[in-house]
Amino acid sequence: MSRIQEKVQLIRSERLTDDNCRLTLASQSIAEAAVPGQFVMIQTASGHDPLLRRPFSIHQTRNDATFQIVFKIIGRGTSLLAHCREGEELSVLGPLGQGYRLQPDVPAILVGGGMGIAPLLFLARRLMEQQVLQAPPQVLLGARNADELLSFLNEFQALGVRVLTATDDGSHGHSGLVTDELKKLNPLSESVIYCCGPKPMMAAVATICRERALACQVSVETAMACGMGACLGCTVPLQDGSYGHACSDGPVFDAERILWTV
Amino acid sequence: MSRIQEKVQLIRSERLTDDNCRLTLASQSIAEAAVPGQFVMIQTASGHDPLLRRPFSIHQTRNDATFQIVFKIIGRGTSLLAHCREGEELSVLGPLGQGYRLQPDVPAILVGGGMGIAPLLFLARRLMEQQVLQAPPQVLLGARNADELLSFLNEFQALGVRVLTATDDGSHGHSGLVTDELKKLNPLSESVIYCCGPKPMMAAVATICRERALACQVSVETAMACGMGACLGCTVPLQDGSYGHACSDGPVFDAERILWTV
Amino acid sequence: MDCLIEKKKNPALAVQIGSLTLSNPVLTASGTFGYAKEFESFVHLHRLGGVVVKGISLEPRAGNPPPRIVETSCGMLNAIGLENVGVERFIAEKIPYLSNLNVPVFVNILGDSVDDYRRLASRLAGVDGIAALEVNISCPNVKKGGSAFGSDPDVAAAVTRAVKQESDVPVVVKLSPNVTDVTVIAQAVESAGADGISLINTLIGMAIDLRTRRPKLANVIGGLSGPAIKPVALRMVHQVAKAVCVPVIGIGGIDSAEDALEFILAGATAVQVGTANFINPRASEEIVEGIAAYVDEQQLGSICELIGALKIPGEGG
Amino acid sequence: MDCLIEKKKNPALAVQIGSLTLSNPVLTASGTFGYAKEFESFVHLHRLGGVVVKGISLEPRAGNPPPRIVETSCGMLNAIGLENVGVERFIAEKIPYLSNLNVPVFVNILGDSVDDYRRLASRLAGVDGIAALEVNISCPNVKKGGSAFGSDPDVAAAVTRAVKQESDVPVVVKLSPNVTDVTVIAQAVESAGADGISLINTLIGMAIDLRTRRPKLANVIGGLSGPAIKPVALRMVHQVAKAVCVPVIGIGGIDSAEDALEFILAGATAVQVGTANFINPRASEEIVEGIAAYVDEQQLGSICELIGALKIPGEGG
Ligand SMILES: Cc1cc2nc3c(=O)[nH]c(=O)nc-3n(C[C@H](O)[C@H](O)[C@H](O)COP(=O)(O)OP(=O)(O)OC[C@H]3O[C@@H](n4cnc5c(N)ncnc54)[C@H](O)[C@@H]3O)c2cc1C
Ligand SMILES: Cc1cc2nc3c(=O)[nH]c(=O)nc-3n(C[C@H](O)[C@H](O)[C@H](O)COP(=O)(O)OP(=O)(O)OC[C@H]3O[C@@H](n4cnc5c(N)ncnc54)[C@H](O)[C@@H]3O)c2cc1C
Ligand SMILES: Cc1cc2nc3c(=O)[nH]c(=O)nc-3n(C[C@H](O)[C@H](O)[C@H](O)COP(=O)(O)O)c2cc1C
Ligand SMILES: Cc1cc2nc3c(=O)[nH]c(=O)nc-3n(C[C@H](O)[C@H](O)[C@H](O)COP(=O)(O)O)c2cc1C
Ligand code: FES
Ligand code: FES
Repeated sequence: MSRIQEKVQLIRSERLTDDNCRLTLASQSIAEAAVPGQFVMIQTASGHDPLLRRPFSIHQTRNDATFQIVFKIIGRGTSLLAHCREGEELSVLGPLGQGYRLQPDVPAILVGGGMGIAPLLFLARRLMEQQVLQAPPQVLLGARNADELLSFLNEFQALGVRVLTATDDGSHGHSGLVTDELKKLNPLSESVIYCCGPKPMMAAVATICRERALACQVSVETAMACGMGACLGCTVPLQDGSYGHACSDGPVFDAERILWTV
Repeated sequence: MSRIQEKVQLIRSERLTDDNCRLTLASQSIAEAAVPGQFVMIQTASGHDPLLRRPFSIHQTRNDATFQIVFKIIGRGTSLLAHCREGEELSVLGPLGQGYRLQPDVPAILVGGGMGIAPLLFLARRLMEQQVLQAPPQVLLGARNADELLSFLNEFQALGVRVLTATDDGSHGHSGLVTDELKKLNPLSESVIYCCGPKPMMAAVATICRERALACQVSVETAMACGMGACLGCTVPLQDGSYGHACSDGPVFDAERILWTV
Repeated sequence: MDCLIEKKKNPALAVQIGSLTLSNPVLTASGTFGYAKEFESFVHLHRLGGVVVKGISLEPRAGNPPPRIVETSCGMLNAIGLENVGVERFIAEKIPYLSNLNVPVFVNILGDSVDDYRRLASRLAGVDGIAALEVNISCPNVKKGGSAFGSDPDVAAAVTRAVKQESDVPVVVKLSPNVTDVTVIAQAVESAGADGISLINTLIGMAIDLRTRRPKLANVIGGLSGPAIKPVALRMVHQVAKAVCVPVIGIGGIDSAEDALEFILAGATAVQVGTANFINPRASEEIVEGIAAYVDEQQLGSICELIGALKIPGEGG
Repeated sequence: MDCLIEKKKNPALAVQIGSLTLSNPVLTASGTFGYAKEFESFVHLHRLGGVVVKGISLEPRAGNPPPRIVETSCGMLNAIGLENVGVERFIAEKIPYLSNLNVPVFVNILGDSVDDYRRLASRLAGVDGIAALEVNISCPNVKKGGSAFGSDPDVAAAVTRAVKQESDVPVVVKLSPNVTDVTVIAQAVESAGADGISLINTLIGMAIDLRTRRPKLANVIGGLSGPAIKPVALRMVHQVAKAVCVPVIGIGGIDSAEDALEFILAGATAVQVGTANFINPRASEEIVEGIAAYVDEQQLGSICELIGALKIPGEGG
């Protein structure tokens, strides 16, 4: 596995909404090695507080040897990152984890919610690149409001994928849950559902897929200390009674392996 | 005592030399209340590391309701401060401590070394303002090299005080110690020596003054947690066997009260 | 902030330590708040639940030589060595100011022998303006006694009994965290009559200067305080609150209302703010305000509903 | 960095633990370095003084439910619950890789009874590729036993004796800091035949989520590690190194060569890097490099000149 720890330059810092940020980081090695669904761990402070790196999914990689992350400011680590200046260097560890297992020869449905939308762009692009014989992926995006969607919508549309949206406040697309949209679809039985979003959404998607016997891959979030299988902290309870580890067995798991407890 | 804890805007950040910085901070209340020799405590990080505020002498106050500090980057706290952006807000506590006891009616000699030069500018200005009947203060400044001196020299000279300099490398003024210059002077017996600088320098000045029975005030540095007399951490051993506290009894002490142990 | 003047005696915030009612659960920790006067320009002292003053001994103490403090990661070590003015000067010089503050004053006492504690309690009995005694059996800095009192349940109980016999105000015993099982000491002092238990005092630590190859503290070892120790403090408060019936006062790394509320959930009836006073001299009052806001927002009838209200999955509740 | 390839067996860095010579004093701490393989893309494993693997029990353990870790100020709590593959799979699956690394491998063992420890030692005796055993009598996470082994000198000694009887490699006993007097335990395991003592394991702590009013760890309590605990670790290493004659391995919050050198000055013969591996996976090797640079710069004939070389004013030296 080609994991890298690097000092990486922050090329661009954008505020997508009030509390959503996108960072563009320069690293040829990470940009080249990453696959959709993988993540990086970033050090947010020079001292010991916050102590641990923070995990972020790779939003997309770029030909110019950069990659991007998108995150919501929720605590100290993310707010420190949001205040980093362009030109500063950040310590990045990555790419980490098992990404989505791409199945380019069957229909794909991507279901993203909130921040979980971000890594699906990378996935959609790769699928479009590889999935020559199929119809373009169907992308379902859910968010609190139009604001949170609009930053990504153009980019998905530019890829040529079909996009359906849902917002909590009805300000864009369906007014309600993205899973409502999923239920309306009648996917072919060999379709794969790729999912990333809040746990309740993923659990709902998993249920829908189980009921319809559809393959489903989800990207889970847990607390993480190391991101590389060393601390055993990132436990994911599995159906078979054992524990998986989000950073090394995942973050992408087959939905049916997971013991959903919401 | 009018101590203030305020969020204060950083108006200007200057790099005077490679590792010397000057910050200009906006606070009417601190600028108005401060007297020479007093200090402020500044929080250098938003988290808990570094935990404690850092003490800095007031370099000078300005009519436009700002004050300045000058510091050397030596560790994490000072390097965080040096990287603060203009416009940012810093939490400042001050003015703190007992400053110099100004004696405007007797001749004054100011002896500064290294970073200890900075607060003497404030003192020289106040003395010039108050000391109408006397000759202007004699200022002796010592530093490692011309670079460290030049940032301040003009400002002292603009006040109209008489300045003598000494540098370790001979790049400005006398080549050697500032105490050599002090020894050459023949001050009137009622003169007051106001001193700020590294401990060995202050101890040497104290010895010279004791030998010549001259009054001498020194500004001491100790580790500090609170800066306001609460933690009892900033101990200064005194001649009478007791302990003084740098933040509340000082930082300015009569040199003869102090037990010098270098 | 001034709107809070009216709210300051919000009855929902009141808590009880023995016979003493505190208007709110926020005290300041001994040794971190001077004799309160140092903070008068920052804090409306009467709005605090109480003030615990610097530890007082029979005779004045000069304390340890410098350096006495050193910063560590998210914490600090101190080896003040219990510098204090002694009980006589305390009564003569500090009590008059303190007793005018309209805030409960806890006097923290320390001695080298059971008899020292007894004499201190007896000297302070009847002195006006003292709301409670806090018996420090845990200070790690004084070589004589200090640490031993706090780690031997029998001696801890003996000190408690001696102080209780003499004292006319509630007696809180302050425990050391540097023990194998803090509940044993807690139960011993409870049985001996303590009206409350405060914890934790500092963890014993050390720092070394690589350049000089010497300890950073003249005293070699010192007491670790600050956010670094909060997880240990929270655990011990939780353990002790389950093990005793008297009120527990939680201490250790508290610097926000959230921190304080976590200690209350863990079982503390009140809390003390220590090292945080050094970084933000308004910390104690801001924590009172934060707790008041939380109680409002959560529509609690009384902060007491939160005491020990931690839900432990599998333990019901 | 590559220039260091030649220097890697710099004899000035070698230290001795019982009959075992380490090429330098830097080990990785159990539970923070996986089974070493996880770090192969970051660290030249053969350049480390040694690798201590995750604690191994007789049977595989699934460990605790999530959440298992939570960040605290300058530290973290973990309640992994000693998840491990069990001794048989360890021997079958992990030893082949480890024994090819050309680095001393310390196997950390843990059990619920003295007999568990004995059987583990006996099973591991004769297995190729094991340089030493580290006996974990200090893990706070398992309700059965765990903590008690480390806080009772007699039981600690019994475990040590049992392991020593069976083992054909040096035995290091790892102590818990959650005791009143760590030197008592240290002396007990020394008398029982330990070839070395490592400390500290984690401090017991707790964290609470105010929003849910629940403990942040499913296990309620967990072990505190990281820079926050360094002052406590340094103090205990100093105390133990003065109290015993066997080598001491210092652990706790080490994340730089300076930290490591401070522990060596305090009396440690070697050190272990723990939590720091999570933040900087190259930490252990960088610390080796930093110590090498220091030894060079200070022109020391051997790192051993530094062991316990702390100068305490008034104690001469
Ligand atoms: C594999 C992986 C990929 C991720 N990718 C992204 C991403 O692309 N974009 C994004 O915005 N976020 C992502 N996250 C979540 C992100 O790591 C957290 O939001 C971040 O760590 C919060 O750090 P903080 O210091 O700002 O908050 P903290 O101060 O650490 O926490 C603030 C609050 O949020 C909670 N919290 C902390 N971490 C998490 C978490 N991982 N999940 C849920 N709640 C948490 C805390 O309990 C606390 O209540 C990902 C997490 C994982 C594990
Ligand atoms: C009353 C007072 C006024 C001061 N005024 C000024 C000033 O005007 N300009 C200025 O540059 N500095 C001044 N100082 C010193 C300044 O506070 C320290 O340089 C600063 O705290 C260092 O912080 P840091 O985080 O960068 O270094 P740290 O990382 O804390 O320390 C780095 C190294 O410096 C040593 N150190 C830390 N603090 C001090 C100290 N106070 N004195 C000596 N060594 C120390 C540490 O032991 C360590 O070895 C003053 C100190 C006091 C007490
Ligand atoms: C500088 C300093 C001095 C202290 N002096 C005393 C004291 O005299 N008596 C006492 O019982 N505790 C004393 N303590 C301990 C505190 O009261 C408190 O128990 C400890 O610092 C933990 O709380 P904190 O983390 O909030 O600071 C002192 C602590 C500090 C930092
Ligand atoms: C996630 C994690 C798992 C650990 N697992 C073990 C273990 O299995 N056996 C053991 O003896 N110590 C274990 N420890 C303790 C460490 O080896 C070490 O003693 C402790 O973390 C202090 O060092 P540090 O501050 O450098 O991390 C673990 C620590 C952490 C953080
Ligand atoms: S985060 Fe450490 S093992 Fe997964
Ligand atoms: S710095 Fe706290 S008393 Fe002086």
